[in-house]
Amino acid sequence: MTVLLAVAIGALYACGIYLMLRRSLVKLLLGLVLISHAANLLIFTAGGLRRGAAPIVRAGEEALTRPHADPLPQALVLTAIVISFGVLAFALALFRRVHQSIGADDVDRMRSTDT
Amino acid sequence: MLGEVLTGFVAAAFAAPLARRLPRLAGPILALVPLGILAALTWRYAGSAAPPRTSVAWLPGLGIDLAFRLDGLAYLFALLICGIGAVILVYAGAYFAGDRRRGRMLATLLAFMASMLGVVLADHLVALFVFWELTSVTSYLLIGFDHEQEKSRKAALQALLVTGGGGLALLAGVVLLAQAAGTWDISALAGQAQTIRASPLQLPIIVLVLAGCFTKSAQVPFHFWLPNAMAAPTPVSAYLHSATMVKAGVYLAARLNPSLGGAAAWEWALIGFGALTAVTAAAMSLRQHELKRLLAYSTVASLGVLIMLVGLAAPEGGADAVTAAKAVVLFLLAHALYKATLFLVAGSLTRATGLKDARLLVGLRRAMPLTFVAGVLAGLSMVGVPALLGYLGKESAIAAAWERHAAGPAMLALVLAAPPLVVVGLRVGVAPFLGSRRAVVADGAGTAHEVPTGMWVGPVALAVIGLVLGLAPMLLNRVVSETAAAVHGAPVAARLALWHGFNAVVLLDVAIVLGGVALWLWRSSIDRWTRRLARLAAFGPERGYALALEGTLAFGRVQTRLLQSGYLRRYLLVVFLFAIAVVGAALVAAHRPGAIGAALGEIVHVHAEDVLLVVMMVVAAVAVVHSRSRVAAVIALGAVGLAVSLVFVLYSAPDLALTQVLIETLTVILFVLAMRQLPFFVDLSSRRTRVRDLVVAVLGGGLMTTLVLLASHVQLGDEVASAYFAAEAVPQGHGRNVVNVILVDFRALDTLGEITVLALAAIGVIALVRGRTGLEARR
Amino acid sequence: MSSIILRTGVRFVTPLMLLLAALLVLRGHNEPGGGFIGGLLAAAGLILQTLASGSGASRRLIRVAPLTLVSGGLLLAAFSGFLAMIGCGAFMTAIWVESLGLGTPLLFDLGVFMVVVGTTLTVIEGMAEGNA
Amino acid sequence: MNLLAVPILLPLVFASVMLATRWPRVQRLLSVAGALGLFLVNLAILWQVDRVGVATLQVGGWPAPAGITLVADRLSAVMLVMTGAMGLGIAVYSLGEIRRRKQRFGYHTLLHVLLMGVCGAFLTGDLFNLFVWYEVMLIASFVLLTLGGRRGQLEGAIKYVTINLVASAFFLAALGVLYGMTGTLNMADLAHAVDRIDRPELLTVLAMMFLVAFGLKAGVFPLFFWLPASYHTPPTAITAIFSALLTKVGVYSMIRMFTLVFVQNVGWTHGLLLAIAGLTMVSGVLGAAVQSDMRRILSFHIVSQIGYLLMGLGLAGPAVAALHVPGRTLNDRAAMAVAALGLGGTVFFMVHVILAKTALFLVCGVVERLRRSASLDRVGGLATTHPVLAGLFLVAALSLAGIPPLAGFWAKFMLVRAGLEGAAWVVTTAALGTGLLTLYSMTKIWAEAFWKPLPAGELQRRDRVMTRGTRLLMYGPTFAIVGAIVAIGLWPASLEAFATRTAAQLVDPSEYVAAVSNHAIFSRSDRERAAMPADSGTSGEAPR
Repeated sequence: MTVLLAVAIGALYACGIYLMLRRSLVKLLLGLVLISHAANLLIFTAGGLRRGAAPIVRAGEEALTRPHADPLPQALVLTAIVISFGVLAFALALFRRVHQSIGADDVDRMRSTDT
Repeated sequence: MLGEVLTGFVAAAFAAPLARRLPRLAGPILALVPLGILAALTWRYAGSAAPPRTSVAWLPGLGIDLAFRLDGLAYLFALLICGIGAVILVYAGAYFAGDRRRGRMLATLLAFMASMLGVVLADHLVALFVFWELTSVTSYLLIGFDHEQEKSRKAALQALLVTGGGGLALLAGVVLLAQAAGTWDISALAGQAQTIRASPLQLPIIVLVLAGCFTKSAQVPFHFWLPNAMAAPTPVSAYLHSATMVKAGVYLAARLNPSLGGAAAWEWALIGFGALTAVTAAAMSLRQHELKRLLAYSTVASLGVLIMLVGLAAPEGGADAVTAAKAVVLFLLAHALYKATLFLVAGSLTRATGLKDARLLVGLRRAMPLTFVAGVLAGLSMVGVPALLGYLGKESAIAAAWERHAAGPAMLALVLAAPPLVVVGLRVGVAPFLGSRRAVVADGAGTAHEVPTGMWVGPVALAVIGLVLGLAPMLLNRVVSETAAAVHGAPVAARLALWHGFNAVVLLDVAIVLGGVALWLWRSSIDRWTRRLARLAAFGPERGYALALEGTLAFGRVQTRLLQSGYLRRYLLVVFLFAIAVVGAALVAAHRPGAIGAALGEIVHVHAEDVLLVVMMVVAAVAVVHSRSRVAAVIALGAVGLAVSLVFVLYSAPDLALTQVLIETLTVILFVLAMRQLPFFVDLSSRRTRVRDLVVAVLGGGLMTTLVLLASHVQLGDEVASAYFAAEAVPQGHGRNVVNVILVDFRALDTLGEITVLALAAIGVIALVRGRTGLEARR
Repeated sequence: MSSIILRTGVRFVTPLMLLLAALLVLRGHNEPGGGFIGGLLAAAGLILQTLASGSGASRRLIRVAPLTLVSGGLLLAAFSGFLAMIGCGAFMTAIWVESLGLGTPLLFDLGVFMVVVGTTLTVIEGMAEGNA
Repeated sequence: MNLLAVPILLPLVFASVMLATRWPRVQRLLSVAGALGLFLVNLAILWQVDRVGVATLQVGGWPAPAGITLVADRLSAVMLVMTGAMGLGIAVYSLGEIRRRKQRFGYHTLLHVLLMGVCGAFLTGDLFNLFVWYEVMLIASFVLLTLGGRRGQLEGAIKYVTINLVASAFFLAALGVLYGMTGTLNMADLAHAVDRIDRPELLTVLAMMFLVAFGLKAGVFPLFFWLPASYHTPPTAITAIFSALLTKVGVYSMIRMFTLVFVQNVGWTHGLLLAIAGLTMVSGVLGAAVQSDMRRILSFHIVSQIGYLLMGLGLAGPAVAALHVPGRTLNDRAAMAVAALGLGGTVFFMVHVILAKTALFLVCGVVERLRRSASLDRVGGLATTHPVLAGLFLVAALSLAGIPPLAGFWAKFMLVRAGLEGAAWVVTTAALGTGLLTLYSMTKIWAEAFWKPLPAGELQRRDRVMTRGTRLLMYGPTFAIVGAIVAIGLWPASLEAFATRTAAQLVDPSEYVAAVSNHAIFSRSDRERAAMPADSGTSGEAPR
């Protein structure tokens, strides 16, 4: 599965990068979401994959029985997912606001603040 | 001696309030400061046989002290700085009568004086550099004093950039010098001359140090800033450009002559640039008619002569070097005295008549008798009439060049440069006062009368000192021998006399004066002749300065337009390309044959549902890219998220899966809410752009895949942390869901930060939404 | 959107979801769940209510402004970490009352729950409001 | 008492209370009080760290590397103090500058959360926790940037947000792979773990990913686009605090990772750092030289100054690589001296540039307040009308240009000396040349805004009147910062000594690692005990 997931991660990155290079604000955001999916999967994969061994101690036991999935990457990914949700919500509000003030879904028209 | 230097800065702080309270007396009162400092220094100097030295630790960690040492060379310069400084302060006080900027002028002059004093007294390379830069900054403020004029601002900037650029070279130079010599103390450098010479850094040091000296002392090709700096008020020009700041370069060259002087590069750079400067500037002075510009070019020429003389005073040279060392001192002293006087006289003339053009000023001896006295004495001193100090200066310079080589470049340069300087002396110091008043063309001169006391007393005093020292040069014996010794790096005995007997030098001297007179008599035809040369100025170094500045700015503009284009996707493209380049290069370097193959070999252990999931994920991702309808794209995005959460389900992460599903739902809702009114996507980019972006995207994705594949096989295999979690979640965390225990206990700090992010996102959304409604309400 | 079917459906679904959310938070320390998941679920339920009955409906249901929920949750989470410092423990050291099976991490989780609910509601309501 | 959690907790509590408060007056009071408290606590931490040694706190009492470690070595501590000081200054200043309406929109809450994120980033010894603080900082800065919502702000924010999110994604991916390879996120633990990796070349790949992630945050060449595009758009107080802190966190993280973890292949990594440093200086200052708006000039200068900070880090490469091998002392005294000077110079420069930059932005804010514009075409004559302001500007500007005897000179002196002793001719030349161009663009502002008479078209527009209170609020912090610049310039010895001590701690991270290991289960015996579920919790070894 690692191999497959590695390919999937690469594909997600590629799609994300391609979308981010478009001129549309919406595509930019979609690209960002794809890239954050890719990053989450990357952490998950890099932490080691294991089937049917959720890191939940069985009732009455004192510790996880081996083998078990590494709980730490899961916690990290969970945190990362929630953070990117918060950031995404803000970004969406911002992008919509910009869209309303510019009237077009085109990043190329937002150049007034550079030199 | 720190006290003496600091006094000037402290006095500067009080200058402005003083000028407000006692406007008339501020100049004379503040003039007491340099005189007091001078008295204190003289007391120290006269009181000890060996040069007194004081040192205060400043930055002990880097070996930097505020060390000062008062030897002959330092004392001579201190004498000029304080003595002429006092005169200038009195003069400036009167010059700015009724001007509310008087306080600022006096304060800046005092700060400049103190900085200059610091330069010549410092016995630590860094301390010297600190004061050196301070002179640049204070002179920037002084040159740009009339800052409402664009000309002044430009001249100030030019001076600052040229001397500042040299200053940076000097900084590198002194650091390398200290590194090569193993000491920061200037007085200890001479003892390390051999070590320095053996160092591979010697040539860079010489180049860098001389870059500092030459820019500061306005040597060709850096000379142009000095004439332009004449935009400053007269007291400033008189002080900065005759006696002090421009001499700082000469001072430093002289100071380091014993330690760097043995090298041929040093010697020939000094002689060559000095000679070139002297001749060029002297020739250019012939073209000038404005009083201050005449003086400016002659100053540049004299600085050239001084630099050349330092070059002749090689530390291991013979008698000719000794003569040159003495000539440095005498010429320096004489030049400072007569040039400062002439500048002040020029300022008085302009103040009295409103005229700047030397051709229009005639017959003022009755109207301005005291200025006349000062002018004539100083002018004739510059011409080199015996019994004035200027004669001794010029005579000794000729002697030094003659002794070195009767037909050498130094001699040649002197012979060529001296006659035009005679002309300048006559035109500024003598000509305006002679002739009949009937010849006065302009009205201003008709009603001219003597300037106020404060403006004549100083010039007269300086001119008289020149006369006294010219008549009784033996007064200078001690200071000349000690100063020359410092320049030469070996003891020098000076026995000065009014008349050294009739010899070839005297003959040359006479010839030079006659040549000067001839130049003056035929000035109209020479003027016509040199006009043609003036066209060459278009190709001069000032043009180079302008080109360098404009070129840099043009390059900056192009670079900025290229980089900071405003197109976000270009920024992202550069970011991705840079990342791909550096990460890719490292990955290629890390590549081992077979590694990827081995990683790929694992593909046999794959479940069918895995394949299905991954295919779903990739197809959905491609659909997001490909879709023309926004809603479809968002739904496809949701499908990607769903596939991801299924991966979490399959691979033992129930919490993650739940979170992902919920978040994905909310994300889709958010997208739908945000994009309700938006139309379909349009293809905005050309085909070429899309292909290019596709290549970048595939490269980026491929890189990440490779990285994951390679990294998945490099594992230390002892996850201490995760083992700890597995073991301690129940006993100490009181929870069986290890992931949740990590989130709320083991690593609760992460979660704390995370909910802070959420809270701020909420605030941000509200601010954006409400802010808009507020805006619309106002409309 | 505010069809009768949806409104009636939501009347049953939302309380169910809130109940489930509460369960997930309470059991989250031992079974899958926890403040995040519970919070998201609760928020989803409340949003359904909003979609069905217009904005303000969920406000009436929970009776506090979402932003107050957010700042309250933050303070609660910070407070649960701060408790240990009173007893000279390190910041965020858990304190457990073993007999009840309660401890500051649960308080922390409750804070997380509040922030998540508050934020999600604020964001969604804000976006909906911006469209109106 | 262990204060390390306070710089995180205190702003959080103040922020949430301010969020819940309805009365603006109370918010303003709380904002200044909170910033003052933070500053004092951070000072106390610095005092303790410098006297006693590296301080650590295991959050929740869990041993490292399981729990999150907060560590303060001298570098962290000095960054904390600068954060506290600038936070306090800006909190006061913004009472005068920021419009009341924005203050109601949570401005003070956001400011404090920003400070919290920055403090957290400086304190944490855990890589993922660092990521979280980055996000906290980031979202706070997003909202601050868009507060008020003028079109320019929004356009700038699009670029700022997008590129920074890309940086976060890089960071996340890099730390994910690093965790996969080493099984730890604790930086001190990583310092050991990386030595045991059997394929160190892969670490260089990761180092490059971190370089991109942190480089984006720090605004280095060629990743700095978001900065000049957005920094000049929000109110000046916000730009000032951004310029003081945000990019510096990126630099701080680079220093941390490239002295502690990524020191296997310094020829590559630190060589690249040096090249980037030179290019960053030059391209930043060239950008600044051609601008004609005060705030744009200053924004480009932020980029340029980042180059100097990286220069010291790059120069220290050989020494940190040699000392990384445990138990070995460095024989190469020259490399050691270069590293001490370089990293010491970086620390000194950090303090200097934060002060100088903030002061310049604060002056710029006053100018904008007076003339409603920071464009050099529309201002002028301030030297005559506002000599005090002119003086404040001049000192800060000259310090930035490295003119002695101001703070900036000593910083530059140390770096240039390190460069020359390390025979890094190219980057040293770039550093010196950049100094000259910095001087040029500073005198440009000076000549245009202060010396030049007011443009004819602007004559009829009168200066806006500042009330006495506003003047006090805006000038007060500016005076204090400029005073610090002068004081450091005249008495540089103690800061230099501190910077050198800091450098020593960075070059040889054993003290840092040891301090964390005190509360850790790094060693094999501890690790085995941790793996055994039965008795490890009750043994006295772990700190709980």
